[in-house]
Amino acid sequence: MPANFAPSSSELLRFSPELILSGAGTLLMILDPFFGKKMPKLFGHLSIVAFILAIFGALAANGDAGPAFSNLLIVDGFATFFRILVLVIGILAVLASYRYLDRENSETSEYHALMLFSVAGQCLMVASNDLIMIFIGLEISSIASYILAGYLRDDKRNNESALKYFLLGSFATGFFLYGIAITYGITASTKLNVIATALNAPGVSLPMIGFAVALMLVGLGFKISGAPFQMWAPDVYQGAPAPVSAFMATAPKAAAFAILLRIFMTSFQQSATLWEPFIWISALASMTIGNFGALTQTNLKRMLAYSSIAHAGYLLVAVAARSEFGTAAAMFYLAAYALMNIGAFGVIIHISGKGEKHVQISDLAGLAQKQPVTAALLTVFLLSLIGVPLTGGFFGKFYIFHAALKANLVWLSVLGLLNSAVAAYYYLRLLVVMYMQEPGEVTNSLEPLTPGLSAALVLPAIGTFFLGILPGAVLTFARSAAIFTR
Amino acid sequence: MDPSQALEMLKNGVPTSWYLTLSALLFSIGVAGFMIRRNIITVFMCIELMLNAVNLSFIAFAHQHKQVSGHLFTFFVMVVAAAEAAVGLAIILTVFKNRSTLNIDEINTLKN
Amino acid sequence: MYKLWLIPALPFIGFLINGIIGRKLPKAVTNLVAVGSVVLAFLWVLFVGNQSNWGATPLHAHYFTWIKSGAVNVGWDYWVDKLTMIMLMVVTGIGSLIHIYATGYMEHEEGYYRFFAYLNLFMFFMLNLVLAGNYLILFVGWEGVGLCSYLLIGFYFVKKSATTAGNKAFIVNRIGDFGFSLAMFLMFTTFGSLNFAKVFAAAPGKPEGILTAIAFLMLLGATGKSAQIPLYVWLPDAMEGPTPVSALIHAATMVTAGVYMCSRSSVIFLHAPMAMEAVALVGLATAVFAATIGLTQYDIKKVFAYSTVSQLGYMFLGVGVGAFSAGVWHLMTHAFFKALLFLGAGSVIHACHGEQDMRHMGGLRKYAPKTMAVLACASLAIAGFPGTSGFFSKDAILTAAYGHAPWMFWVGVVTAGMTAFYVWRAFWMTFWGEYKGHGHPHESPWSMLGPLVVLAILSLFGGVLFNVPKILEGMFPPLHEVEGEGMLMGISIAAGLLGIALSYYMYVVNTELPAKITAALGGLYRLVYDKYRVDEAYDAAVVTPLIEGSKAVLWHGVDQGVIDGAVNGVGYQARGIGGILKLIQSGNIRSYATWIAVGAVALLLALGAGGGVK
Amino acid sequence: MNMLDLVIALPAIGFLIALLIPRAMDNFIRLFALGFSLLTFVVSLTLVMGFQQGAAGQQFVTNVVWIQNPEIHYHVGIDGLSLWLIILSTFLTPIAILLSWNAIQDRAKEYFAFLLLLEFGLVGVFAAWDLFLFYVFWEVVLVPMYFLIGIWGHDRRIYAAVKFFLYTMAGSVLMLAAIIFLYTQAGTFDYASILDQFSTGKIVLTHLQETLLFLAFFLAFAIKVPLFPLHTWLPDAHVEAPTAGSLMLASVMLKMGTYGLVRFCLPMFPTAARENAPWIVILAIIGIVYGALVAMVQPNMKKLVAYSSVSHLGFVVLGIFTFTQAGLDGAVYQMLNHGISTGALFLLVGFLYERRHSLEISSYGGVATAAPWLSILFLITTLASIGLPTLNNFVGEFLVLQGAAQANFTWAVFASLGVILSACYMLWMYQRVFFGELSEEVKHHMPELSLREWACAVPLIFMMLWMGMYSQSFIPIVSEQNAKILHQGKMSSPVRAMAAVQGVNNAR
Repeated sequence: MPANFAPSSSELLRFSPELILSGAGTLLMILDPFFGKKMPKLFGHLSIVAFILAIFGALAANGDAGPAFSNLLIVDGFATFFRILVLVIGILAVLASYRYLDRENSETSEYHALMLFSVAGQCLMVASNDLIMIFIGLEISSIASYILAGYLRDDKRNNESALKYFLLGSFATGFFLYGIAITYGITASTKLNVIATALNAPGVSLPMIGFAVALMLVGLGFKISGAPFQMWAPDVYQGAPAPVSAFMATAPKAAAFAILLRIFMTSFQQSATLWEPFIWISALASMTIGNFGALTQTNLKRMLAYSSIAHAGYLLVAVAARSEFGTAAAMFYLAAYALMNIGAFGVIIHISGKGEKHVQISDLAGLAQKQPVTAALLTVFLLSLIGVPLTGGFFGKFYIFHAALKANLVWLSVLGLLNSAVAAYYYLRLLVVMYMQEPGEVTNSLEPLTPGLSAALVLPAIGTFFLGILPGAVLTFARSAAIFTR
Repeated sequence: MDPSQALEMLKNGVPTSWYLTLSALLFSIGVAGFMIRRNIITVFMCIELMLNAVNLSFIAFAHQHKQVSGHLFTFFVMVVAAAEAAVGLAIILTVFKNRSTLNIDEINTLKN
Repeated sequence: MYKLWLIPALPFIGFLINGIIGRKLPKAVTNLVAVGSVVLAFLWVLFVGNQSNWGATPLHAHYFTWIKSGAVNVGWDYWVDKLTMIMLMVVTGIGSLIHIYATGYMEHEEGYYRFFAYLNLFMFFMLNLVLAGNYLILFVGWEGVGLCSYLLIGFYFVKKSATTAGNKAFIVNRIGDFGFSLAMFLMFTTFGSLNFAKVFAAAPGKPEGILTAIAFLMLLGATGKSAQIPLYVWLPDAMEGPTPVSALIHAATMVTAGVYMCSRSSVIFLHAPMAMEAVALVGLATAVFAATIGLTQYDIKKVFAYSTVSQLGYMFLGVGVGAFSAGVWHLMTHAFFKALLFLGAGSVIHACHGEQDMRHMGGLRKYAPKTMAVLACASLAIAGFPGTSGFFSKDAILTAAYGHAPWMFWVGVVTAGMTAFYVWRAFWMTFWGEYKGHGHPHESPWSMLGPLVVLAILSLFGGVLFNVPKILEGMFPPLHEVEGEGMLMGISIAAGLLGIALSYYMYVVNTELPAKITAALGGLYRLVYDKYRVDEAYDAAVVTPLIEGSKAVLWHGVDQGVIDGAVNGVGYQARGIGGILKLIQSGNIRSYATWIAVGAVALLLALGAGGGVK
Repeated sequence: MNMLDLVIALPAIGFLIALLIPRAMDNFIRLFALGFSLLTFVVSLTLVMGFQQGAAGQQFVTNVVWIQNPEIHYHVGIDGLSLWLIILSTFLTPIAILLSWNAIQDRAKEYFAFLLLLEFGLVGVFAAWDLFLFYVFWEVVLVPMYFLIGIWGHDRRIYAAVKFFLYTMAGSVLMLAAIIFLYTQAGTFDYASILDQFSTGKIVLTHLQETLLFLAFFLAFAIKVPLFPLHTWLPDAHVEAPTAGSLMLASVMLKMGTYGLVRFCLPMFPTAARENAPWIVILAIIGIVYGALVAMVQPNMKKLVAYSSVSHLGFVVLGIFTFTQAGLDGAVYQMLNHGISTGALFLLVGFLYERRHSLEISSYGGVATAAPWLSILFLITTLASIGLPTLNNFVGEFLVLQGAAQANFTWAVFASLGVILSACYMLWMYQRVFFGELSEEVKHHMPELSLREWACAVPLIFMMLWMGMYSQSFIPIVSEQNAKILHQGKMSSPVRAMAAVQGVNNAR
């Protein structure tokens, strides 16, 4: 054993994104005393560089795919896909944050460092092959985001959001951890592939497996904000700073789905009859609660929070399909969802103004007349969220329901698609307000888009169209990455 | 308890299931405490109780499997719990600073 | 070969010229185009007739495929035989006369060019109707004349009563067309074709039930166009149109289309005896019914309108009892004398400066003697005075009716008496006594009187000149000989004379008598005077329920209430669910934790137990 | 790249260029949109020129892979069914643009761009030969129409726009489910291949599956048609939409539904189609009568025309589900007829609205005195709409009713009632708007037609006469295609006696 103690170079390479990110995060904190006041934007630039480097790292690691650190980590297509996804989300979140932090006169170094740490945790999660590693990654990601949720210390909404997120998040983590413990108890291992084989062995206590699965589902269900563990999401997203909400609604969720898929498609694949009905019910409940809850909202962020619950429901449909194709569909959908959601939040950042005073739907009134391009971009995201063809959201839904129908989940598909028709209603409301009402106070005094925010809107829009018109490349990659489910 | 059984137990050590039951009880107390206590600090302590209950399970299982990894996990969990405590208390502090209350029921402005 | 298309094309060209640039043309040119095109068409008909032995050997012409889909293959076909020839002569001949008359009558009207454009368009469609070689082309003309009738009734479109009458005419006719089109559908499914030749050739072999159904549906169509019970109600209102229109369309030509169609389809009707009986009954009932109304009216055009309905009933009686050629004969003679009556009435109205109420006329023989003379000819003809045109055709019908069922003859005779009475009643009221109107009545110009004289000659001698049953011999099966024809003739002559005499007594000799009779009859008189309140009954039974029902039940009830209510209700419910979710989303951390815990316990129980039973 | 691709691409290119034109140059945008749509129309005419009658299968085919996984093709082509509908779209778009010339001043750029996008979607829907591609175009059409109603509509435009969108969406998601399900069975979205697999028995559906799939497609199409009782979005959408929106909506978009029925429901699910035909036909007939009755009591001109569309489209659905050659041909022809005549009605109502700024019938009267030519054009259109022979609608209605009579005479009887009622509501409206005394306020707002308005109306009137007098220019290729559909579905032998006659004729 001692001979292997020093990590090999390929192990380091496979671990490079996390190293780069945590290194960069530390660097930012060191640089803070020197540049914190003078060059607040520097930290954003640096973190973007770090993210880009990490993307290269992740790609390089993928070129040398394989396990690392005695199988604690595994770099495969699946891990790479999600690493790149969360890293891209990181970049977009940073781009969307410049203007926000500037407006709030907030410190930037800690913010970006936390962002980097959080993404590092997510990268670790998605590449883990061990429940304990997953737990650690999850906590790195979560703890950083607890702070981010309450980043503006003097803002009451931020406080409350952070407190709720923190308390409920830790509560749920407790369940998840208990589930890990029981799994360990049954199988004497926390390695995902070992667990899978051990569970197949005769004499395993079935109720115990049930308990383990149930407890893990509680924890993961919370992280993905799937029903009935979705209740925190609207409050937290509403209260957190808008760029953080954008981030939280996408990156941790993507990572959580990644580990949900990985755990349940490898370790608990054999016990699918146990958990599949729950996923089915949770999917339907999430879609329904999310969509119907969003119908009556007047706060933009809160509405998007409900919508994110609904989207978690669609994703759970893909999980319920329990197939390679379903996994690929979920991956594709997460990518499309991340783009459109960040884009939509980006517009909220743009209009909200100092102290986030303007986050009501009515504040969008007449946006199309004052800033037609901004309105057009938001239209693209909303159409994608509705699932109109030629946008990524459409193909995402299409792949998911395709996978579901392939798995004979006919009723779930029909109900899900009907749900998406309900969803159209509240997204359309935004279009109505933007295009069909006269400009109000907010839109009349709106400042022009800043470069960073423009990039945070235009890039997702391009991505949304790319996924909507030429989804083949991404889906092919996702499918090749999903072969681990075989 | 039958004296002979007690003797047997002393010889083999307390059965794992007892530890597990205790762990489950502790965990449940933690969960229940979270639901019924109103002071945020207490609620946070309940979370710690839940984590430590899980630690007990880990150790019991490690003992059962005769493995060292289970023990190691508890250290990870403790580190995580410590980090959580640091962050959590900071958050609780800012809440108290802004609202001058630690009653969890009063932190409910974000709703519906 | 004979360029049959030229016959309708000529008036159509007239329509195009007057319709498109008529507003900018001087009146003389408009006249020339309008009258010229119809006269040319008449001349062309004569030419074709002369060349083709007057339709003794039928002519066919196929111009182009109009509608083709699968087995449905309808061409734009024309077909000319003896029957068509008679119709062509009547339509173009009388049409020409009325066009000439109208140039005088309409001289001072606004929209002069528009009037003639419509009139020419009418000629086009009417000629299509009679030239048609299949039922669908006939239907084109059938609907087209309906359109022109609508336009011309509503010619004074500023007047609400005129446009309403136009609408009524079109819509009531549509009800008839409903029957006609169904007849065509059934015909096509039965025969696989709508061509006259094919249908008539195949008809004898088909089941009587289907033929009867077809015949009944055609009868429905005919009652609409030819103003028979129950769809006659539009014709009296149609008198809102200018008088030449009443003469041409609502007396001489269009309204006889139903009779033409039934005669044309004689093969089908002959194989559907029940339908024949129905035709006779409808005709007879209409004849009596309309005649009784005619007895009481004071508006001179209304009198003649009901008279038209009644006379059309006669024609249907003829057709119904199998005397097709007698029906067609009466169609022709009726065209002569009824056109004359209307045009004469127009001349009278013209003389009285637009007055139509006979109670405000009287004594016109001093002011308009020429008009009186020609009207006397027409009145004699319609009363069946021996030797006049009406005498021959009416007698032919009544004789055939006697052969079919004697009671029909007697009813017909009574009707003939009434007819004579009310026509002469109008005559006396208009021309005898003292002038009771306003202004100074005057005689009409020669452009109006000329055609009247021609029509008067035709009314008197048309029956002798054109012996239709003789001409059409061989087209329809012969009727049974009836015994005592002479006596029957005598009875009908006597009825006519009696009617004339009675009217003379009541309206010239003893002018107090009508008022006494009216008073004696009381309610019955009012009922008849109010046209049996059929319009009111239709309104109450059909029109009002339909409109009010559509508004209250269908639109507000079903559409806005049930369907949109359900749709909006779904939306409302959805928001309601959203509201419940809001309640659950209380913002309280402990309640959220409780939900998580409840979810966890449920999952543990379900999966733990589920694991147990695996 | 053939002419059809060009016809699809041109509006899309026009849309993108229009977006780039600065908003201040709105007169140029108008000219640009008009020019581009006219160009598209001219190019689309080459499709008619190059269309080979009697050739098997579709023509002007382009089939390239669009997306690898799952394999989705850009597969377009036309046959006798789609050719005229594409021409109808390209024919009406320039008219729609021209008629909005002055009416739209606010945000003209977006407006004309959306019209071009709409044209793109419409042409695409009728040309798509890949189920997925069809669905994409189907949804693409929704977006511009939603904005056209919502931004440039009248008072209750938002309600109408959202209702329109949600109604259609609710139907189309079920269709999407059905399309995906078919894909899981057939492994392809290619329509030709799916049909082939059906006919060779490679796809075998259970009875329940076939029925459910049929219903999923049917519902999406029936909402679009709209078939009673799913029609209530239509009056709202029509009343609130700007004139060009109503025109495109009534003339072309509703045809997407009926086109879908003929194109997809009948060939793919012949058994289910036949089994469900009785109640569908009953709904269609109810729609005919009901639409007419409700139209009769409308105080608003556009609403009246909207309900008349419900009635007219009932004829189309009736024709389709008679499964007879005449019925189907008539139905397709009636789609075109309705496009022309109802389009013209909306156009002319739009002219009135531009003059008087009211859609209420009661605020008019005596227009015939003030604007005789406008009244005459309106009269011709009215007559076309009520099915006067020699004008276009008659031919379609006649064939549909003939088909219905062949299938079941009772259907023809009840459906024919619609012919009576159509005369009632149209003439009644015509009387109240155009006849009567000319009031002062109408007089001052009622100039005669302008040159631009003539240019909009004359092509439509011309088409009414042409299609009414010489349907042979249009029907044969439709007929040929329908014969194939009936044959494919093995439905060409209704139980009635006519079958024999028809079969013999078809064989000839």
